[in-house]
Amino acid sequence: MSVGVKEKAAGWEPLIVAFCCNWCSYAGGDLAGTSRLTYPSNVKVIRVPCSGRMNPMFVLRAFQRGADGVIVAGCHPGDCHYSTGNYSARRRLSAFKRLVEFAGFEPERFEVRWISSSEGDKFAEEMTGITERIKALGPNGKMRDARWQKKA
Amino acid sequence: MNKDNPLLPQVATVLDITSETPDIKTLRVAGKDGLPFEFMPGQCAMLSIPPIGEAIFSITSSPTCRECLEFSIKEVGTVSSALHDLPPGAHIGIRGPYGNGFPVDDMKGKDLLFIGGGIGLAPLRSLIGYCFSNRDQFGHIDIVYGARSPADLIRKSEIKETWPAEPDTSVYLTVDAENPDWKENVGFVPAYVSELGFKPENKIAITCGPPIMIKFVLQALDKLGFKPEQVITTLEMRMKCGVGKCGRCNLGPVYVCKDGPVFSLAQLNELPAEY
Amino acid sequence: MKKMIGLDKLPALWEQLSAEGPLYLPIEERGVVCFKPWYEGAVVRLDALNGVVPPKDIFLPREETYMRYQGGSQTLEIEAVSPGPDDKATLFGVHPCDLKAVEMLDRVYIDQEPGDSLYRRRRENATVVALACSSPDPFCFCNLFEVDPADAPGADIMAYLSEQSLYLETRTEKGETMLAKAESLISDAKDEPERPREVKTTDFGLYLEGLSDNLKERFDDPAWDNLYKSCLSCGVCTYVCPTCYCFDVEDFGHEGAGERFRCWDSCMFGHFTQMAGGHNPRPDRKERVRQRFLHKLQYYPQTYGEIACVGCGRCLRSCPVNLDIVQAVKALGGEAVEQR
Amino acid sequence: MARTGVFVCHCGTNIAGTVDIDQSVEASRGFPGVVHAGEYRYLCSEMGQDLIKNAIEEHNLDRVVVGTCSPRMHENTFRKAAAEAGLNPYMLEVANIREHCSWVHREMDEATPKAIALLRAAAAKVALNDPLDIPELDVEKRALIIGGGIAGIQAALDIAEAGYVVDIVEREPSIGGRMAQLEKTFPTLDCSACILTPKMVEAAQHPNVNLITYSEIDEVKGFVGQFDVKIRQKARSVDSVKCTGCGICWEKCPSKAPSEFEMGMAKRKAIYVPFPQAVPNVPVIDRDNCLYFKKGRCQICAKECPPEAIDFEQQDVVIERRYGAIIVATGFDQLDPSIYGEYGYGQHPDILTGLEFERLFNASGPTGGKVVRLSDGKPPRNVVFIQCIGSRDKARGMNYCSKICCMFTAKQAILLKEKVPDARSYVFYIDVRTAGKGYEEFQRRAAEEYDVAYLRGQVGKIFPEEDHLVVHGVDSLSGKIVEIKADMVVLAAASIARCDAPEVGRKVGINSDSYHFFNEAHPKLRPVETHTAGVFIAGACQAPKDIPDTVAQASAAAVKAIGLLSKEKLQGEACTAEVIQDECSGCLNCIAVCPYTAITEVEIEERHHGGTLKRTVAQVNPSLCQGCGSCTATCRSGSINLKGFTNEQILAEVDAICL
Amino acid sequence: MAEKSLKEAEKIREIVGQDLLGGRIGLLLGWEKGHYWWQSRPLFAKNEADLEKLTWDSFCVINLSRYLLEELKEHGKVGVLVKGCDARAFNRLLQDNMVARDRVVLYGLPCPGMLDYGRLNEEAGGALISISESNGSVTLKTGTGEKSVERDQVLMKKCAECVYPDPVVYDQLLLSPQGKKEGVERFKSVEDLEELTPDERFAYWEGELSRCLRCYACRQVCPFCSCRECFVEQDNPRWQGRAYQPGENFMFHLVRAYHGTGRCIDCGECERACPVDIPLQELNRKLIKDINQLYGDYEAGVDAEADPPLLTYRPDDPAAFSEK
Repeated sequence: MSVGVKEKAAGWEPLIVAFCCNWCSYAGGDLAGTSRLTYPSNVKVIRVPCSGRMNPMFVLRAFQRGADGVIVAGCHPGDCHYSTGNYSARRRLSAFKRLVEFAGFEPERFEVRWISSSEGDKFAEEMTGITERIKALGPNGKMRDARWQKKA
Repeated sequence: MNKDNPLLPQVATVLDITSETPDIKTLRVAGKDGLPFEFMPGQCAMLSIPPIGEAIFSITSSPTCRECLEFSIKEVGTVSSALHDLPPGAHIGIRGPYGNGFPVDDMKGKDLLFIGGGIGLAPLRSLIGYCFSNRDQFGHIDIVYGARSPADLIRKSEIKETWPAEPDTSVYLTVDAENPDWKENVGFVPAYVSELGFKPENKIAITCGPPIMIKFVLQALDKLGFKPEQVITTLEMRMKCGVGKCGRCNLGPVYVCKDGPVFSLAQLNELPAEY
Repeated sequence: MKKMIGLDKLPALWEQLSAEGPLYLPIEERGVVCFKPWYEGAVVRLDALNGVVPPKDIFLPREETYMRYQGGSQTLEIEAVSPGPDDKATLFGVHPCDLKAVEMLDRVYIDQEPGDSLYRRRRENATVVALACSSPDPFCFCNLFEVDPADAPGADIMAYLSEQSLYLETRTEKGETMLAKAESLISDAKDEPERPREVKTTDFGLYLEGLSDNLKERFDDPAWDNLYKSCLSCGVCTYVCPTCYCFDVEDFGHEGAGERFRCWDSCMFGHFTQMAGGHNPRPDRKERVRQRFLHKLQYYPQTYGEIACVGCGRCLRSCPVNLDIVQAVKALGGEAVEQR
Repeated sequence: MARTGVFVCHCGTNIAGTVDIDQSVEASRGFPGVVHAGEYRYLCSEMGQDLIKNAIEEHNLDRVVVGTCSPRMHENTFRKAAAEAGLNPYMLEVANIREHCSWVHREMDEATPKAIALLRAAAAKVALNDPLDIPELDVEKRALIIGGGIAGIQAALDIAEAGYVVDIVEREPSIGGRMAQLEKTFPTLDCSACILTPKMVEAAQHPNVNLITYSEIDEVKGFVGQFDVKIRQKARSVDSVKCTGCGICWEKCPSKAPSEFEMGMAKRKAIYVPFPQAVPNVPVIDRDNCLYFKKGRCQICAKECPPEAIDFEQQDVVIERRYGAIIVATGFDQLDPSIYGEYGYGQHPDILTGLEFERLFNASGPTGGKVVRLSDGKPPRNVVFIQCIGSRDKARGMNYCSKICCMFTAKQAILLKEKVPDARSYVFYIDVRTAGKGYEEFQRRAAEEYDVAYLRGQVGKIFPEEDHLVVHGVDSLSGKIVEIKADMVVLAAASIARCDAPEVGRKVGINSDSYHFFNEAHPKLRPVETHTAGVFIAGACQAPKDIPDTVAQASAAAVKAIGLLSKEKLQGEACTAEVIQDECSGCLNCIAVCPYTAITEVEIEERHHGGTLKRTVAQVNPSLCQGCGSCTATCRSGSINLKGFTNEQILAEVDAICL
Repeated sequence: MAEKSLKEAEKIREIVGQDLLGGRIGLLLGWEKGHYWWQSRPLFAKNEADLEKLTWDSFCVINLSRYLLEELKEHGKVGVLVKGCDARAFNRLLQDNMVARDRVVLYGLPCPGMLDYGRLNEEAGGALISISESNGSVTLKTGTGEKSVERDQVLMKKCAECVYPDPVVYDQLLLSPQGKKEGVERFKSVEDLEELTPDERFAYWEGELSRCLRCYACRQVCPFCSCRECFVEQDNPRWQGRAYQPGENFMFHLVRAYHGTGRCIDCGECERACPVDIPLQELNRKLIKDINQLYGDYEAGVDAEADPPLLTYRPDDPAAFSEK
């Protein structure tokens, strides 16, 4: 049974994968850094050019490989560097988020946020927020492939 | 072959890798103690790089070469290109030998005509090497080998220097198109075979190469009077298990990995032409 | 020696048998009956006809890891994984057609060199309880393949179901051993078990004599041009077929560690024969449909002397477009009227 | 197998303070494909770059990972260094272990494992990197300016002076735009025509400027340096070459229609020039109102035209031309205040908008420059100005300030006093905003010297009573209800985006804010650029602004365009999308989501059962593609991939991060 | 068999026969009987003899439009019999640029809904020999007698939940329309699942998907799955592993469903084709329901001109996540 991997007691730390668009959210993350704001190191960022680049399969792959939470961050609607990429992303990821929730993922497991390059504070807040929510939720066993992190 | 589970590879080491052509490299592979296993010319082995996967390759070296196996591999898919990229000393998985190999006993005392094209020389070379090592068991040896261009010929020093120097051996090289650096024949392999006009008497022709070449070589040999029993070729199909079970290389009642890959034209004529 | 057990005691029997190892039973989940390891509260359907999926996966699992590796390209280590002698499974309630199909797989996986140790171990370790079949459905045509729905010669125990009891007839030592473990639940059969007699299935008007030989001439028969048309290229027929046994090999993992497994594959998929360089000897549905049917009707018989079909009817029930082996045989001259 | 080198930067203590460098280097040595790992205090320094370059040579590296600050900081620096060592610059990935790691985490045992994970992901990605080429693009040395108002004219003259040919496309028959409608300009009270007309003439006469009036943009394709534009030149029905602008035709024309230029307050003829100083001084026939076009008879203009310039058969002409740069200067509209019922606009002739009122001062305006009531022709004694009609109105979703109203109201109040000395002006305002050189002084003068009463408050209702208008308002400072008997009411209607701005934006490929004003690329640092390379914006199409700001922005846009046109070649985007045609099924969904129309369909031939079949697949124009990757996410089969951010690379990063 | 459907079949044969034999179409896609009366299979009719086999009854459930993908490679012009769902499937293929409208002749067959042999059997309660139909009811003949049931009770699930029984696109309508069905509660089971807790829902899906054989019948039968190479089969990148792990099961099924966002025509063929009865329609319908709710009503396949919701946007679109 893959549900309910209970590692929580043994000093479990969640793994959060954050896909950030290069122009806004990744830069927002940079600003969080330059402003020396802190957020949990559980969050690890993968840079994508645009939230419109996000193929939902990347999210599912992260869950398969052991991510406890996934967040996609992009420019605010209207501010997309590529003008409409995040509009497409909003529809795609909304449909996809509902779908993964329907499949049994808790809504907290997969999130999308708009974070601009000037919102370093928001970046830090959101990353802290998702980490805390995932910590409260516990480890994700859903879709997790037990074979990935198994040492031979 | 692993006695208990024939699917299980052993670890082998890639001794070195040499570039033959822009897309063909030769890997020399050794097990813990020299040869990973005994084999006959024409047999194949499964090479694997976890987690990329496995693929089957014909053994290029002669069984008389005792220190390692050689594989001349053309880059066509994920496994072959990963093999190309390996550094010397890399570990890979190897299992085998698979397949029937060439009917060496039936060839004894006969003249042999090898007809190869491009990477198709790989399995032939194993047998050619075997014949040279047991030279007295075979008659005259003719080798016709061709490729698209001089750069696409593999084993350049052997085909140009070593083999022609062997006793009672003729080597004929050809390339598809004129090339300023090329002094030998220009033309397709089948046409060259016809032109050279080999006599079928007491001769066995062994051919391997791209499907289109084989098709015309078979026609050429037929015209020259070779009977289907005198013509031997090897088939290439997708294979996963190597032991006649997984189903990919099933051709009529045979499994190419186990019952082939070497077939006489007579045998081939009995099989569905789905290769 | 014939034994019997009251149907009310079956749950207790399941519990006991499953203590020894996985006990595969026809279990219904959400309306679908499949062989599954018994668990507390499982709905066991001995009365059901063949489940959707044949029990071949007990010996040739859908997915089976046989190797683990670790270390990168500089330090590769390989370790074999295989079922141990303690992996003793019990297959309970398999119908004669399915058991005959398993025997057909035995020839490929055990008899034919080199044998497959993974399969062989599972098979040798397993105890098979066959269950007589009394009410075939319109798609059952096992009679045509000399299957007696009421008797499975290869079983360790042959079982018959009556209204109140399950009769058990041990055939092998393995069968004896198994029953011995459940002695307290089982009693000697006082009366002769009501062995179903003369269970007749349809034959769809097929006549198979000489078919395999005749097919040698029909590789290029125009009948193939019509037959394949409706095929969707899905793998239903192969996966529900008890005599299909193709598999794929794949690695999972990363450079540091991982495993290699084999899993079911289907000759109906375009990728099945696709070579790395792009060439595909069976590129279209026509070649693949032909391959599958000829394998059943010509190639397998050429090697093993018998058509690789047991008339279980699964492909007739499950094919989404109703393209099945009966239709193929009819199209290829296997119809009784044509031959007699 | 990749031969990757990993280099970890200390960045002084910026990274080394929280990330254990030695441990990171050691861990990197174990990553797949890594054959060398090193570290340095400041990798971005010359010494640091040399270290990388030397290692590339010494260890025969074919790809590089740099663990350092954000790639947005120094990715280019390191790419250049890699290129100098003979690598393709794209065979390098940056692991952001400063901004995304050492600076946001405090503890070393927290930051170090994360740094290692980020390095591992970068190594996994770089192993799949392919060398990429930066495409070089030609630049057409010609600029297009959309809109012939003061912004367009200024930008055109600047570009023309720099030596490049520039076309102005103007929708109206004449250039001049809004500024031509103005009487005087604040805060200097120069005559608007006196300063604009010379510019218009200069534009018309400049050898590098082409005026394409009475024309609109049909289509813009292409990309920076090579925009292919279709311009629809509407049929003027007058041969511009033959016409001398003598004016006989519009004198004789029997048919009249409301003048757009006069805001409908006066009539013009069916053949007309919008205003006397029009450039070009060539009339157009308004075919909707021309008797010949309506009824098939008349043709008086043609009969009277000395040079026989009238051409009833003239058709719209589509000019196709290539441009290197585009400046959008389409200006603004004035809100129609009739949407606010309480002000009674449209119900009474003496309730006017600011722009309408402006025309009353103009000698060629509807009243010949006399400020009189349109209802009875009497000069107004009491005039009430109401500010912020549609501006700063959160309730109606118009949050912004129109910026110019406070000033033009003060100007008009002053002008009124000069024309009608006994007039009294009342201004209802929310705030008076006079930021600008000389603006505050100007407004003060209005209040103090021209007897303008400023009432802070709002007007609730305006209704006619006898021969005047009663204005009901609240003075919010005193809290008293104010009632003014007004002879005229002037509404400072908001400046709004042109109604067709969204359409123009779509055609040109630039986006707008929620009010349809075009978006600049960065509100502070790139105020005249847009997100579409090679397209610039100037003037009130970006946001309401006054003339000096408009002219300044126009010159700025011109400089950007000149900078672009002065380049021999442009560097394109290397990370572009690419179709795997073998796999592409030709559903063309990618075309629908591409923001740059970079994808087109193409027919290919394919072997099928010995014959050939034609089928459609997608194709990316790498010059147009900007590399957003939206197409890749819409392609279900992954048949379109984004170089530099391929599916394989992103999956490899995910896998590596999750180890 | 009902006399009505025999008459209808006769009429269909006559009309399509004129086109086929007159050379207007090179091939007609229709249905013929299978081994038993409750089975039909696709018919690829090229000549008069083939046409003789053409059938139209309450068991012509198989969606034929997908066969166009292959058949148009062989024939210049192909005729297809289309029920409501087949016609929507055709529109789907048209929108995906998979078929040329001018090379297909669509013969519209307003569909009364197809009958489910399993349900018929259940209702019969014994060995079902034959059925007859009249006026919305079905008479079941068994060895022991006869029984009448409402037609609605024995419809295929996908037909009972069908909203558009009439073809939405056709060249010729061969029968009289049934009319759009109102009040079909096709989202009921989705809503029921939405009521569960995430863990319950996951357990539900894990159980259902554990039966998946990866036979890909759902994909192969689906009019929205027209990729030349499905992500499942790709080696580079390997999106999907071949293993029967729960995660891999979810990967396939969630992505399959997601790829149908705004594209699934709700024909239910996937679920019908599934040999192990995985309720795939619930996944598809969840997306239909949510897309409609978020981005306005859209019924894929009904109007080939309407923009599929994932291929367009509005700046003021709502989101299923916080946009603050």
